[in-house]
Amino acid sequence: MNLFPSYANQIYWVAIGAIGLAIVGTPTALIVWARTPYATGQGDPVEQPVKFDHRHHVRDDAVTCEYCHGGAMNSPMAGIPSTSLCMNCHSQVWPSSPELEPVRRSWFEDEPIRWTRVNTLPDFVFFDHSAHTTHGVGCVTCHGRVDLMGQVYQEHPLTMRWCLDCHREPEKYLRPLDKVTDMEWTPDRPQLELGRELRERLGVRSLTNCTACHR
Amino acid sequence: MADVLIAELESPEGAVATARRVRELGYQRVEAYTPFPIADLDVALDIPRSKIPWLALVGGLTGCGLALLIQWWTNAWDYPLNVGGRPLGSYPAWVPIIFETTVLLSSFTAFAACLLASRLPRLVHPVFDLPGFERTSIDRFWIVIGDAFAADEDVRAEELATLRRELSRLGANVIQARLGEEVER
Amino acid sequence: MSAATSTVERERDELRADPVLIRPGTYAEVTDELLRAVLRPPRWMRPALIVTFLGTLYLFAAIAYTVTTGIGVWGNNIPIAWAFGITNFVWWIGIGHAGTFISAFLLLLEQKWRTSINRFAEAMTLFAVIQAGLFPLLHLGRPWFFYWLIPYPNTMAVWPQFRSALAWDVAAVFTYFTVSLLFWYLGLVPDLAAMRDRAPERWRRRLYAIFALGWHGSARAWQRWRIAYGLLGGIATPLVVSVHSIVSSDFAISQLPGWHSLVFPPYFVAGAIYSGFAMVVTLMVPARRLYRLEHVITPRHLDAMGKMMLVTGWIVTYSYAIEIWTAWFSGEPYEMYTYLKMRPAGPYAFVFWTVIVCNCITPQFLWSRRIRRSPVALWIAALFIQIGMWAERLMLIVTSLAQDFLPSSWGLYWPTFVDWSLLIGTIFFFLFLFLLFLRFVPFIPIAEIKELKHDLEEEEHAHG
Amino acid sequence: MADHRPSSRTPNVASSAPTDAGDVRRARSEQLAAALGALSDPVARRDFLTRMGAAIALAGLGGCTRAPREEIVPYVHTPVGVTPGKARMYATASTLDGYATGLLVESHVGRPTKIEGNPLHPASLGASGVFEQASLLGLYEPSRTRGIKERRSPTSWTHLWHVLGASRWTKEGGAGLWFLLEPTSSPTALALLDRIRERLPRATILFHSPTSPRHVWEGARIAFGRVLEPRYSLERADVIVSLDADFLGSGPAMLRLAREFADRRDVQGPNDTMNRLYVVEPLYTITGASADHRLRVRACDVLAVAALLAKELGLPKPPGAAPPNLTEAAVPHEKWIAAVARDLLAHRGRSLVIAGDAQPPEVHALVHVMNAYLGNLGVTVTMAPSPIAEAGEPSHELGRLADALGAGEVDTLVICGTNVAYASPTERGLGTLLPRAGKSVYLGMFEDETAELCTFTVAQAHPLESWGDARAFDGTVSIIQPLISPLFEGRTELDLLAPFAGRPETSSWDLVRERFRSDAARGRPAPEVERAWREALKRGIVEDTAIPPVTVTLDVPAVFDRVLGRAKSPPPPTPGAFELVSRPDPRVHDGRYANNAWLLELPAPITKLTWTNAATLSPATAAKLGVATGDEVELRSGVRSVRAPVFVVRGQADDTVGLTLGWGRRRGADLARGRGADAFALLTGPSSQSPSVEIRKTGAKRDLPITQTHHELHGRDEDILQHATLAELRDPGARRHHDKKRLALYRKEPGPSRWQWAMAIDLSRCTGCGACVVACQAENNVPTVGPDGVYLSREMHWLRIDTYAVGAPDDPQVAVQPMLCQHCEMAPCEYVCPVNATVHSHDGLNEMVYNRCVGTRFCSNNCPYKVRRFNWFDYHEHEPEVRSLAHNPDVTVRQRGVMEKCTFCVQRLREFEIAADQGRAKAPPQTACQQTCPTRAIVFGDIQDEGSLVSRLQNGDRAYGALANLGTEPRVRYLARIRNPNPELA
Repeated sequence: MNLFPSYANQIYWVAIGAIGLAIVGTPTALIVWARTPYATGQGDPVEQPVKFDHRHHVRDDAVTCEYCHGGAMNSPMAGIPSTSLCMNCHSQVWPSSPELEPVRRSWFEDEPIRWTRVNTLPDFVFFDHSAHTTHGVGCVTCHGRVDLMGQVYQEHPLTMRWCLDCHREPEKYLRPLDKVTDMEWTPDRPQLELGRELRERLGVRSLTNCTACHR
Repeated sequence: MADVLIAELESPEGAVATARRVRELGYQRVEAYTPFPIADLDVALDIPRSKIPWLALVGGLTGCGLALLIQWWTNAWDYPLNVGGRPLGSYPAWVPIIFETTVLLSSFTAFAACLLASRLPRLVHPVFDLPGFERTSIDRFWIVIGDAFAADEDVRAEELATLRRELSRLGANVIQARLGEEVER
Repeated sequence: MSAATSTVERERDELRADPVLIRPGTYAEVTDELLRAVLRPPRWMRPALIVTFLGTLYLFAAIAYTVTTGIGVWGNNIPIAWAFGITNFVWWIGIGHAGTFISAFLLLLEQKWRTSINRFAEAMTLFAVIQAGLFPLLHLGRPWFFYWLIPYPNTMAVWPQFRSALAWDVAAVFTYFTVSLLFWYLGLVPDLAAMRDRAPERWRRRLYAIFALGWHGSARAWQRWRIAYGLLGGIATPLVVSVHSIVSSDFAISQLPGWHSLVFPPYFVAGAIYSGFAMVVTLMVPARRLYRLEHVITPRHLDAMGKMMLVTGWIVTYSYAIEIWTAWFSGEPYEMYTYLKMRPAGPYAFVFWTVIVCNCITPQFLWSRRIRRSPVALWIAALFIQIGMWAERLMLIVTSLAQDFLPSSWGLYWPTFVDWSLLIGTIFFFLFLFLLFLRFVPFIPIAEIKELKHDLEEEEHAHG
Repeated sequence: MADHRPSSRTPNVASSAPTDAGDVRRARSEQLAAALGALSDPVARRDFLTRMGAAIALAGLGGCTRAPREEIVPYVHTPVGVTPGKARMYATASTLDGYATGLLVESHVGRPTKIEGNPLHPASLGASGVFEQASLLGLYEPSRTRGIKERRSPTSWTHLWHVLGASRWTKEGGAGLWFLLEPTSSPTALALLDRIRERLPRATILFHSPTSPRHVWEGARIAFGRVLEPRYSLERADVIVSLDADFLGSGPAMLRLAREFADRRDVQGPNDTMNRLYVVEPLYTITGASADHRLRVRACDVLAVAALLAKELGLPKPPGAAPPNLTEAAVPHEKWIAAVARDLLAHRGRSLVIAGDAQPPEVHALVHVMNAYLGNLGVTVTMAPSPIAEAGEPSHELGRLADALGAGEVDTLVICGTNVAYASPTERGLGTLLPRAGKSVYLGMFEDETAELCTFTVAQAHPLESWGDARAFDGTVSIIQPLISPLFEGRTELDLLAPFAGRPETSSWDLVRERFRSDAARGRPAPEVERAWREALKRGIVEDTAIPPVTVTLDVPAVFDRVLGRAKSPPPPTPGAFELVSRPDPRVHDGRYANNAWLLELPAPITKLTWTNAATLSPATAAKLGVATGDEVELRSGVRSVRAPVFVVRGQADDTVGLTLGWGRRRGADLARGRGADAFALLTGPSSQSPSVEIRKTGAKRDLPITQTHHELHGRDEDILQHATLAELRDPGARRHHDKKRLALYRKEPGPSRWQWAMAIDLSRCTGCGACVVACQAENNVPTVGPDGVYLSREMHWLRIDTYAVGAPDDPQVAVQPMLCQHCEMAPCEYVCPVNATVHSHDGLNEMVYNRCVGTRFCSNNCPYKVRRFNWFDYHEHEPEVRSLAHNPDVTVRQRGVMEKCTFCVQRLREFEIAADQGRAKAPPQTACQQTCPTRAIVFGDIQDEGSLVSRLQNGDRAYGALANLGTEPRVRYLARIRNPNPELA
């Protein structure tokens, strides 16, 4: 006497298959998920207290990166401009624009503007901007086309695997030192050829040892 | 649907003798169902030796290669790190995992092959519908003859009678039954 | 008369005088008797399950406390960074060795007495390995990252480091558990089919049908089963040896005096089998009595187990002796300090002497046939050996770490309440799983017993 | 991945919220209030999130958590010179008992994070001690008192002055107004005090510190007729005799003396010479541990030893026969003393006898005579006026205040910085007398024993929050400049004194500048003075302000008179009594640092005891009393008694019990409250005699948090701590081959790198002071674990000082060895890590990757040096936010469950590398331990550069690798400890 109807076999196989799939599939799904832009926080424009538009400042007004983020060239931190720096221009330009109200309030009330960090690294990662910018790594290489972003978002995954991609073969991304802040630069000859030459000339080391970043 | 003739016996010796006799009588589609394994039935029924050992060997070799490859690729190639001044290719240190993976995959292959070759796992099987089949896992020994019913009516009747006689002589309780679609090889 | 015949004859005579199966009935009777434990569980089963379940809950409470607060709740420190956790791990996994050893190794040697106890021992293996597996996880500082020991393509592009014996452990324990499970389950399938066919209620038949995988016992299926089972047994035998060898590497690959020793793999394997047999006896003696299975698990079984314990006990004793001798012979001052001073006369000398008494003195009583055949005496000896083997692991781990190279870093370890809770909790969890097994699964292999009965009768006929 | 937890960088102002923190002159109380406000948040929000995170990760969902959004808070106005992300160094100074030590303080966007010595400062020479290193943590101590309080409830500065202004002394020329200050050398404070004396001539100004060198001053007065302080030039001394002087471990010039001493211990080859040190002392100090010969005698017998030494030296006999009991106690040691005398005589003009601060003035006077006789005066020792105001004057005695309080003559008492209710002999009774003052104002950092008894408590600013000035031991003036606005609304001593001097509106900054101008301006134009001011701030010292030594005339008869006078009236021996020797504690001094966790957890140099003091006894005395280490005893002196745990110290004098000052605090030191025993309770008033105490076993036991319990080397000297005598070093036959050729399975392959970092530690130089331990803790965010943690052997120090006893079991020599990660090239820890969390870098570092560590602890088990530390709990979990401001933002704050260890200060190395790559590297990098080491025992550098000091040392004759026979190939190598024993005493 069969204990089950004849279609039970199919259900049984499906169930066994499902268990097998779950065992294999769950970790696979998680591995894949960790690489999705959602998990890494890519491409998600971040709301800021001031509607600051990089497109306008960089493209229309041709303000260079270092004007506001001066630390990028000589310090571990690129830095966020102080209110006084904003007011250098905006005490004359658009002095009464409602968009700039938070800046003026900060200026007059001596209260800092609280921006939201876009490109976040974990606290155990020590990234030195100047070490990169003085060795031919362009702003755009990590930050993307900020000059085309209305609201800034994280362009790259910023995972260790992504960092290692360049740390293992820096020549794939190097550019001449005078083009570091250039958002639109493209190599005029094969990148690898240029990169190798720059690597030699700038003494760029391929650092993949742990304490290069984790201290 | 097919008619089968079942010889039900109470001892393994009887089952072996019966099986041998049925095969002597020229029946091809003969299967035995027993509560425990009886090695002599393999001979009596001319069951070829299973290829599971070979499959397990292949599984084991796969595990061996895979473990070696993974360890070499991850530790010596993809992210070479100076670990305690040891060589990147620390092959002796990889032996344990190579061995374990070999064992794991060969065991798994053997287990899976054992089930799949018998068309298991399953819930429903036509033989379960045969009357009294549930006792074959307890204390009854069945010899099931699938080609006892020849297409020709006359031949069939004659042969059946001979067969029944033979089976009875061997001490079998003979049952005639209908087996569902899915027939054991 | 040739020598071969005489051996066979002697064996047969011996079997007759000292049977592995006493007065078996018909196949149906054997089946029903062995199924009775499952179909009509004894009355003590429910309270026993409740008690052990509560103990299991207690274990999980201790685990939750450890994981949320940090393993600082254990007594571990620097220098003694491993203590109870790893001791328990090695102890449990050692216990887990007897099952597969009995099933696989004795299967290969065609030892008839193995049949009655192999299922039992295998289940014990599985549950012991589960307990063992808890500890490597728990003892991690950050157990939530346990999966970093597994090679998977992560976003960090970092891999495990395979020179470490801990990475080997992952493979060894996982493989051992999986293979033991497959081996146990494959053996169980025909009996589950018997359950399916014999259970009175339909729901129960259906339930067992699901787990019996549609087993129908055709001659071809039996052949594959036999081959696969034998194959798994053949594979599992070196596996047993490898697993505890690898576990011993957790210590042997280090350079710590007291750990850094080439004798560790065989010594650990022998110790594992020793404690495993002791655990089988510990569980078997009461079960045999409670389920009235004296005719299936006969004095001959007890006798064989006792002999195994005596042999492995001697191997272990020899290992202790050779370790100490090697330390002395090497002239290596650190080794000599650990073996000749620290262990027998240091702050943990009581552990060392517990080990000597339990592991070296106790088995000597098993020279006596009367003691080997007395369930109570054997049971007590087994308990002593269990304690001794646990203490041995504690001795190896803690006394070696407590005083190593620099006297400035020497320290002492004392277990905390949580340490004890985890040890006791796993014993409850183990018993709980074991009782579940007794409750729901035929714990004596029915098909194999019937096969054994047949073999025995056949032999009887042939020579009778 | 799922590892986002607060670290050094999130909660603080450095990177994420650098508002106006950079501008040190701006008030920043709102911001701090926010930081402090978080302290009271009862919901352990972060804790909860961490645990939730753990639970989620445990469920295998580690990859599913996204990084939380963080804030970036930029400045409104960027202060000049501040670059976020870059540290700046400022020169300042700290004081102890009035003497200054010059410091350089590292600041990250306005937040002091690390203290170093100032190489230009005479008392520092670039080094710093444990107190200087740990004072950083004191700045961020959350239990500091805040603002101004009247009887514990907040009040205002205005109210305080309103109350004070209504006092009757305002009209009576200061009658009834008493000041009790810490001894000070501050020119500005002195100017203010002069002004106060002018305005209020009847006010009384007293100074108090229990550890002032009063006997030194008095001894000089006896010998020379005036108060002077000796200044030693150890670099010129071939033979040094210390009579109970712990000159390497305490005193205002200790860092300098340690350097000078060590420079003469440094023998690289057989032809080098070294000095020889004899130490006579009751307790075991680090000076005793550095001695070539050490004589243990009771403190009260040191006078006898000195007298006998004088006699053996052949000093002209004093008039009249010496009473036999003068040298009686030293007679058993006559042979030893005679040998010392001969050695001294053989080194006339190149030797030195030093008397300890605690020894009676007569010993000091006698020592002056001996030094003069040996021709050392003016060569190895010079005499100079003390930089301390009114040194040796009666204003440094408390008696008058006690009397006046008793008589009810004190209307207003102003106490500045000295916790007199605790830190004075209880017999003085100030603890009960203070409330008799009409009103009292206490300027202090904590709500301590004194604050409890005073009407007003004014929060005192930490030196890093203060403007001020101070003189070093040699008189050199340093300007104390603040690095941060007062975190707790603290005020300086100058702030409190200024209104009394009629300058209520003048800030301490103005006062210091004013004083500087008036001093430096003599005949110089204003811009030049301004330049000098800038220079003084920049360099940390004011040039040419040292007080020159004076020529002295010795009054030998007066000395002999006093010595004989003392001998004539010996204290009546009490049967069954023991001599109590109470010295400032090497960790909490007189109790003022009792709230500093780094110091509390710093193992005491010889005993390795943490978080408490103990009654130390010699083995023979302990046996006589039937006690052992851990037994509790009651020490009784007259009616007062304290209970303390016993600690048996081999090498201590018999019949002496040691109990350091500063423990048993009752209020104001939450961390140390009730820990240890208060030695002040047993001290007797002004007497220079050690009090005698009775000892009784109570039967109770105490668990002592000790970091090292075994001090024997078990014959492992060759492997662990190599030591030899100078003679052995010079004898080529006896010289051992330290490194035998070893068989190795693997070939060393140092990675390609511009640098290969390595360290050499000279055991001949190391004194075991422990400054490196605290420096490491400060630099690397090393947590403290508390007494229970230490008791469980869970201390976190990356660098520890191992102490071994060598020689006679009852009177051993102590040898010390700094032990840290040896950065083995064949590191045993690395190959056992299953997750690659500890690996080797191309430049030779044993890297520890916290964020990869899962915490198997196998590495620690396989580390033969046991230098790895494990985060058994989340040690930063309950850390107050203000405390976390002390974190070094360049170092990860470790999560629970991960291993950590010495990194060779990799953050400094990487910073240097980046700078070198950009062509702007300055000096080669230094590790924190190296930088602070007073004796330069630790040398770090590039071993690939054959000319570097570390290369030369590592390849020298004395170099060896600890446990190198294990094949670990350590990158740290030790230089064998060399002693220079007197062959006559060998």
